[in-house]
Amino acid sequence: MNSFDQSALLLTILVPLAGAVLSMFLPRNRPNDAWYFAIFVSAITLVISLFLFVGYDFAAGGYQFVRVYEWLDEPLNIDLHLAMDGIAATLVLLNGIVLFGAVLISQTIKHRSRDFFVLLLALGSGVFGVFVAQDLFFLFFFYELAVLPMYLLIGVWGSSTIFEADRQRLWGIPLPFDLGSYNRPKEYGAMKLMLVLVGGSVLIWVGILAMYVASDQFGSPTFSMQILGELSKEGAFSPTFQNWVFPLFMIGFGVLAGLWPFHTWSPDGHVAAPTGVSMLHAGVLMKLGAFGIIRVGMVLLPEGAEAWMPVLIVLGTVNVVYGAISAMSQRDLKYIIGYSSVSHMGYVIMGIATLHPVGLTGAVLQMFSHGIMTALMFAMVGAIYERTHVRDITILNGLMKRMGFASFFFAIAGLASLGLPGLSGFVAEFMVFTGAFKTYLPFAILAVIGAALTAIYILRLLARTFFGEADPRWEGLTDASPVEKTVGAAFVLILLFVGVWPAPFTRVINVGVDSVMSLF
Amino acid sequence: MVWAWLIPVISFAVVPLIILFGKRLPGKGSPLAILAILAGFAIFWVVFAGFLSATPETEGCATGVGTKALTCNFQITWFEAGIPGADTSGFDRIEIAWGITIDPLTVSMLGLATFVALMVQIYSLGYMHGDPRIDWYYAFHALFIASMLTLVLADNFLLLYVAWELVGLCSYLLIGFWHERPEPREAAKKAFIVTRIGDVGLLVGILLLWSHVGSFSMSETFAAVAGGELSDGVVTFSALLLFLGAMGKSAQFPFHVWLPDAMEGPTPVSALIHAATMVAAGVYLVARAFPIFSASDTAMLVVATIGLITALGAATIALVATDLKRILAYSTISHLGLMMLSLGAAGYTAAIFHLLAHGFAKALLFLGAGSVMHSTEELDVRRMGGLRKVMPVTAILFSIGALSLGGIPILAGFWSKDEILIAVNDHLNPVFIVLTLLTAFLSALYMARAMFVVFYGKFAEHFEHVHDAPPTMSITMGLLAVFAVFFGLAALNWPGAFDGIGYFIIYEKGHGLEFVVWLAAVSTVLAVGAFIYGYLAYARKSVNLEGARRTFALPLKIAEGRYYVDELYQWTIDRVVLSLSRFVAWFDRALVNDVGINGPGDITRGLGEKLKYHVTGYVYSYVLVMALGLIGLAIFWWLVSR
Amino acid sequence: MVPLVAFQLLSAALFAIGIYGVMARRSAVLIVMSIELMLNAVNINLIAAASHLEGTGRWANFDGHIIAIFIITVAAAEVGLGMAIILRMYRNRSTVNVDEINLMKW
Amino acid sequence: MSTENLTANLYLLTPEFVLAGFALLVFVLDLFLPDERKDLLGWLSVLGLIGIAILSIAMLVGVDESLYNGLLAVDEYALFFKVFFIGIGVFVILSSIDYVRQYLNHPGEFYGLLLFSVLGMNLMAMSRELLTAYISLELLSFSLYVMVAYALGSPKSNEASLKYIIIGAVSSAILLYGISMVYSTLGVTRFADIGEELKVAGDVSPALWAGLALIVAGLGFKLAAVPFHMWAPDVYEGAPLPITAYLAIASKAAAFALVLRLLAEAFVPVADRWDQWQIILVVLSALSMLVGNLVALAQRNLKRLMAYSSVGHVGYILAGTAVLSTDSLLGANGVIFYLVGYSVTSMVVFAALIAFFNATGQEEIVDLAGLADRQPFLAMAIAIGLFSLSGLPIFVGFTIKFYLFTAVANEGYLWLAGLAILTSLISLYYYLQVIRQMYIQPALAAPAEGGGDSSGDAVVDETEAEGIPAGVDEHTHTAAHHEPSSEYVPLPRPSVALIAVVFLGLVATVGLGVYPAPLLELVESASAAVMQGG
Repeated sequence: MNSFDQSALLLTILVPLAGAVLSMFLPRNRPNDAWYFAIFVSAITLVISLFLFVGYDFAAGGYQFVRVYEWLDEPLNIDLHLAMDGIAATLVLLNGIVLFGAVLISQTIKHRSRDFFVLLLALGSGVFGVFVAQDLFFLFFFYELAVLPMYLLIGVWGSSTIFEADRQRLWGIPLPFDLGSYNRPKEYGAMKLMLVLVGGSVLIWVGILAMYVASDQFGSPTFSMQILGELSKEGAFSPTFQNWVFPLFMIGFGVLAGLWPFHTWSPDGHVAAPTGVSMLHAGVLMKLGAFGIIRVGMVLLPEGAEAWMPVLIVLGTVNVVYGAISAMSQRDLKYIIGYSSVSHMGYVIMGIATLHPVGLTGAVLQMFSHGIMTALMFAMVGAIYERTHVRDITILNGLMKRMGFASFFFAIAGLASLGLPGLSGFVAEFMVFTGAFKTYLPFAILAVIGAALTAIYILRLLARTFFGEADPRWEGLTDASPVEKTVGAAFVLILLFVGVWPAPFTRVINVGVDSVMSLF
Repeated sequence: MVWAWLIPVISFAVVPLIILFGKRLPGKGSPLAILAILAGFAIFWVVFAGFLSATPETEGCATGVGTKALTCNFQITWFEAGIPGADTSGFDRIEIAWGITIDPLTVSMLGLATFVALMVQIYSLGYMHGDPRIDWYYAFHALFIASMLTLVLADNFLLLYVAWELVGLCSYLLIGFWHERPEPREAAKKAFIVTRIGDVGLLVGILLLWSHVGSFSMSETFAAVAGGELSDGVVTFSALLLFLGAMGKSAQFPFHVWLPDAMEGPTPVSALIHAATMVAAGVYLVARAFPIFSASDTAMLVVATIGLITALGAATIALVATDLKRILAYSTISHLGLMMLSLGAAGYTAAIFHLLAHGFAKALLFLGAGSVMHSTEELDVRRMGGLRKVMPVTAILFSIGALSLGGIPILAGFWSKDEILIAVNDHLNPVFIVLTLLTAFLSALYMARAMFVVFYGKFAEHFEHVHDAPPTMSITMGLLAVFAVFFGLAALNWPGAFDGIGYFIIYEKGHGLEFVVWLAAVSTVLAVGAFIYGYLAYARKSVNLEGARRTFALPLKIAEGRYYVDELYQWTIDRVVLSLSRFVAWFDRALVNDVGINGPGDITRGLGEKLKYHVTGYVYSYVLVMALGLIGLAIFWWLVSR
Repeated sequence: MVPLVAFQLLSAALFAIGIYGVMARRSAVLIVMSIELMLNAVNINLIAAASHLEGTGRWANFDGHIIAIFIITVAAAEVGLGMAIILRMYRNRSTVNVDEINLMKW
Repeated sequence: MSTENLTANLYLLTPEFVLAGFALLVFVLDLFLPDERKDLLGWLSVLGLIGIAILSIAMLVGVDESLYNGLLAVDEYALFFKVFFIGIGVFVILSSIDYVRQYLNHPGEFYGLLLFSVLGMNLMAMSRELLTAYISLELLSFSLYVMVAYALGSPKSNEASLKYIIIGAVSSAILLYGISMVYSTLGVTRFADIGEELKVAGDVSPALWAGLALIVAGLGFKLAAVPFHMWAPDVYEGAPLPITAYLAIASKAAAFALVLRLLAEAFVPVADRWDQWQIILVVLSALSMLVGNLVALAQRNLKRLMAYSSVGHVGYILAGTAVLSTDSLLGANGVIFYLVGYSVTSMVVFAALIAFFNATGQEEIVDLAGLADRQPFLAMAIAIGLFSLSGLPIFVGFTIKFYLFTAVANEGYLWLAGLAILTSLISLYYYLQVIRQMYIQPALAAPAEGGGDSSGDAVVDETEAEGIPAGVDEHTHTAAHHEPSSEYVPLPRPSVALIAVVFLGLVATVGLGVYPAPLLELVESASAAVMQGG
């Protein structure tokens, strides 16, 4: 345990944060400097997160790289207590990868690029913090920090969508509503995302306070999750208490995980957001929610979790099927991906709700796999959009001819998302199904059907957009830039790696899941 | 024998090579793929020999569950999930293995797949000559055959499912290979989605079995089933669910719709994937999971019935279809139906036997059709005729395939079909045997039709310029033809060398070639009769069909309309699925979002707008409010202090 | 002697009248005068209380008187300041009617 | 009532005496300085205040005494607030120098009055007796009345001061009436004595609770707590911008300093009654949170917005005062910590707004459009300040809210904490609207004069963007953003003083947000002094 080991977790948080602060002093009008610097910073974080993931001793298990920094003593008792278990290790790695990819992809940001990277790095730092914080105060602190930059990131660098679909007919009868038309200015997307997510954190905050107050009856009140965990092991928290506090965490974090019916921020937000931000947000940020449910909800309030899981599994299944079905009739590339994220986060939620070791492992692996997959999709859509300024799949077509690489990478990501064996998506979803089969059979079957629905809209998307004869208006298109190729290739390799040899991940996740499941 | 895993792995290995460097390799990497499969074919013989010499004492081998046949398993752990070190039977941990199993079924499938694949890939050299994306073509081919071989080698259901999906993907990619044209694009999508629906059943079935057995390993599952650890309900359900997957892949009614459209792909693909190997995977699955199926009479009956319906229906459509490849496609469906029927009738050996025989013959037929298309660029049989003049080799080889499949004695098809008839006759009620015989007759008839219309009768003049197939194509067809002719002899007992397929591919106990004279006679009569009638009707045109057409106008129309199954599907998708999804999308935006999420926000803002008017700007109103507040405060204070 | 409550009632009434005046009057000047009324109500209350406290004779507790004196001073200052501002208002807007003084509202 | 201790430790008041004298000095100097040199007065007062702060720290650390037979306290608590108020004074003067030069006459009196008001606030923090409290409160108020009216030409300023003084006078009358009631029933006016009397008093006579209610109402005006808040928006809007800042930050803090001591010494010790009376403060706080934040949603004018939002913040702090208790310092800490954090953050926002106003003379929200391009530093400062006010990390706004709400919840008012958190969510919306103007809306080519409701409505309408060909999105439409060269007029760089204020404020905002421990130690010593000592 050398000094670096000890401070590695702190570094994951500090390096991006320091990077953000330093970038503020870069010259304003030289976009590339900001970009290079951001690459430099995110590369360091990537290395650290890799080190952490590899350095995590899955044989020993439990919390590792523990470090406690005094922050506030009596009467509040808050320490900056950092530690990482198997689950966190995986997600830390995910964040490292996606952050790096997002920064690379953001080469195209030229306007106020310095501010952009400041916010992006701050976001990354917040995400790291949530994964490794062992104190409710700091968990929440970083959680909010991760949400904070989104408004500006989307509002300033995002893009609005105005989409008039012709009136739909059902059985030949014109319907009273436009089924497909929507009008989503970026301000709306940003504002909704911000308010809904912070709204979720209102519940979380109340829940945290409730925990604090409840722990008051047993010695000094505390925010330390370790102590609270001990207390709940000793049965300090009455079932009634758990039953009303757990939903606060379940919904509060669930909102960020895209839990139905609080998911609508996610498609609109992701569509409005610039590429890099969509990658980070769909790729990593949504995982914070699921992670929070596990780390705070399940670990601190096991009985409440057991009482509420039936509800959660229902919602998760709704996510899966509902998301897939609504994705089917979308015409905007990003909306399809946005809804598919909703659908895929459904698997994560289901896996959590199974309270089954295999299902939970699947949920965590799905977080990782979906993170990479959806980030790749957004990256490629961004590449296409940069060139065509169109995202309507009824207008796009035959891109395979003009943008072979982009199309190829996107196709791989799409196949991963429809759960094709050999790619990461399958292994994860399969584990979720396995867990669900043992616990909630009917919902498991629905979820499997949902996976089949995914195939429908993904194939529709591929067929419409990439295959076919290229429209002359795409004559002049250039293929993905070197940077985009690098990111795409790297992510595709990760997808393949996890799909073909998931053991390095599962063995790490398993120990984390083990310690969580030992409470049930 | 352990080295069997090399067979797929080699082909897997060449895929990335071809994708990455194909453009720079000679022949755009096609030799690479062919060499890979050639190596696979070579290793197959090693494995075959090893297996024949293996005994239950051989390392890794044992007598299979519910069968006397030898089964050899070799595996290494792939990944595990759940509580580390927990007992898998406690369902808290799953352990998935890269595992191969080698038994007669596997061996025969290996042989068929490697051989036909080899033939087809060589054939493609000529057929796909000059295609700009030939490197991708061969990459997909290599990927397909690798997955197919994994599928037959897999020793646990999950690995099987993995391969199962991958072959589906390759079929998708190869059907849509010419994606510039809309039809292949749609056909590919259709194929993937329809099979995917079946796969849902398969996956659910697999997981259902796991949730009762606690393992994905086939041998353990079979052992559990044989040991009666599972309730009959579970067994039946899981069998049916597995069969759902099989129906999807093997294009059984009502999932057969994708196969005819799949003919939009390059013809060699149709030969390899949609005739010989992949579509047989469904049959293979049922055979592989036979311990489960045979444990449930309901399941068996369902399999048989579906098989019969498919066989009969497809045969009738094939009889009226006008597109050469579609005729073959429907005949494929029909024969797959026969195999299912035979399995349902406990005709395990017969089914596999027919699978192999049909594989060779149908591959041959498709390649023949391919060479016809290649030279004539024509598919509509009504515009063909007498082609034997210009392409004699193809004509002969095609005819051999047709006759063999039509069940003309001593050709391969005859023996296998006979076995099936016996099985049906023994295990199912008379209705089945009657209808089976009818199917047999029909299949002979449409084969005769295809063969005579295309190659015999009056020569269609506009094909003057047409010339015969290039050597790469004709040689491969020739080799296949040899099998189409002589493979049937494998049924016979050759003392010393090989005591008959009946003792090789066995379930429960082996038995030599049975020969029920009257059945053989009937089937022979039917087949020969069909061909004679076909000759008269289609080649000599001496029999006028108009009368028949008029009398059977309606059934004819229905058959030509392919029983309107496609229309039904189309309607469902357009009117039900898409409408539903549009509605959900609207619901999401208009209600969940604009009301559920925006609503509270708007209300709050509106509240603010209303509330702000309480600051009137008149100073006395401020004082008034202060005074009221003061009074309220005093009263409230008084209330709480008492 | 007169009971304390009488004084208290008187001052209460005076205070009420004052506050009513503040609300009812429209002229800023009169409003300021009503405020003076309120302050005087306070003074009465204080003096009365001071003289009645602890029932030990007339000058029992000086605090009330002191407070009253302070209040008178402060009130004077307040009026001065208020008048100055009203004057300025009259210069600017040539009105001291609070009905017309609502540039800023909501 | 022995006489020697009336003058014994009089020296402890040196800082106050010095301050008073210094203020007078400024008045006098004003007479001799030529108009163009008046800035010197500002700098002089800054130096003086700093000197006085140092002096009082040097003199009074660790002192815990009571002057004039318990009328004034000289303890850690008073010291803390003294330094705090002087600090605010310094910052306000620094940020108002340019403003004064540009928009106001008679700078001399301006600074002098400001110094007097600081003195008044210091005394409020020290006073332990109703009359003393009242006098020091009036000392503050009078200076404020004048300063609000300072923009002689502006009818708005004039109207504001008129309203302010009328409401102020009425409420001070109310306060005095309350004092007289308490005095007439209990016969005492010292906080501690009131506490003692309340302890022994059997049942509470109507006169007494009426009196207490009156006192609360009188102070409620100073706090601008609902329903005594209605003057605030008008006065904030009309007053000169630096004075608005001063009102929002200083006078509120001073009022709370007084209220805190009053509660701590008179009410909290009366355990059983305090449990009942808490609920009154709770109700006031809940009302303030709701009304303040809700009405702020509908504002178009920056000053009014800040006014309503400050009403909301008063609600939060009141919640903190409601949960004061003898056995835990959490509540008191929370209140003081919140006051400091809130003041620091608002200082940033107001200083930046002053800089913006100096450059443009605009104060509507829409006028901020495109500030991020026109003057990035100010935009960033305002954005950070508003994020902090809405309670997001890593800024102090989050830390103080978390601390305070924890205190509230810990005293058993979880629902109140919940309401507070919910209302902060509401506040986020209108803060974001401002940020949206600065960062997202394109800068107006020609700065629109005034803005007003019409352009205000425009803000709302823009949320429905105009039609664009199907599928093709607004990218080209927003391209205007993406070439920052054209359109906007860059603003002149603010003066050093302002930049210094903003920068220091930002450092404090972030620093306290990330590492508040040192400050909290001081806060604890202060709250300990007031809750347990005395």
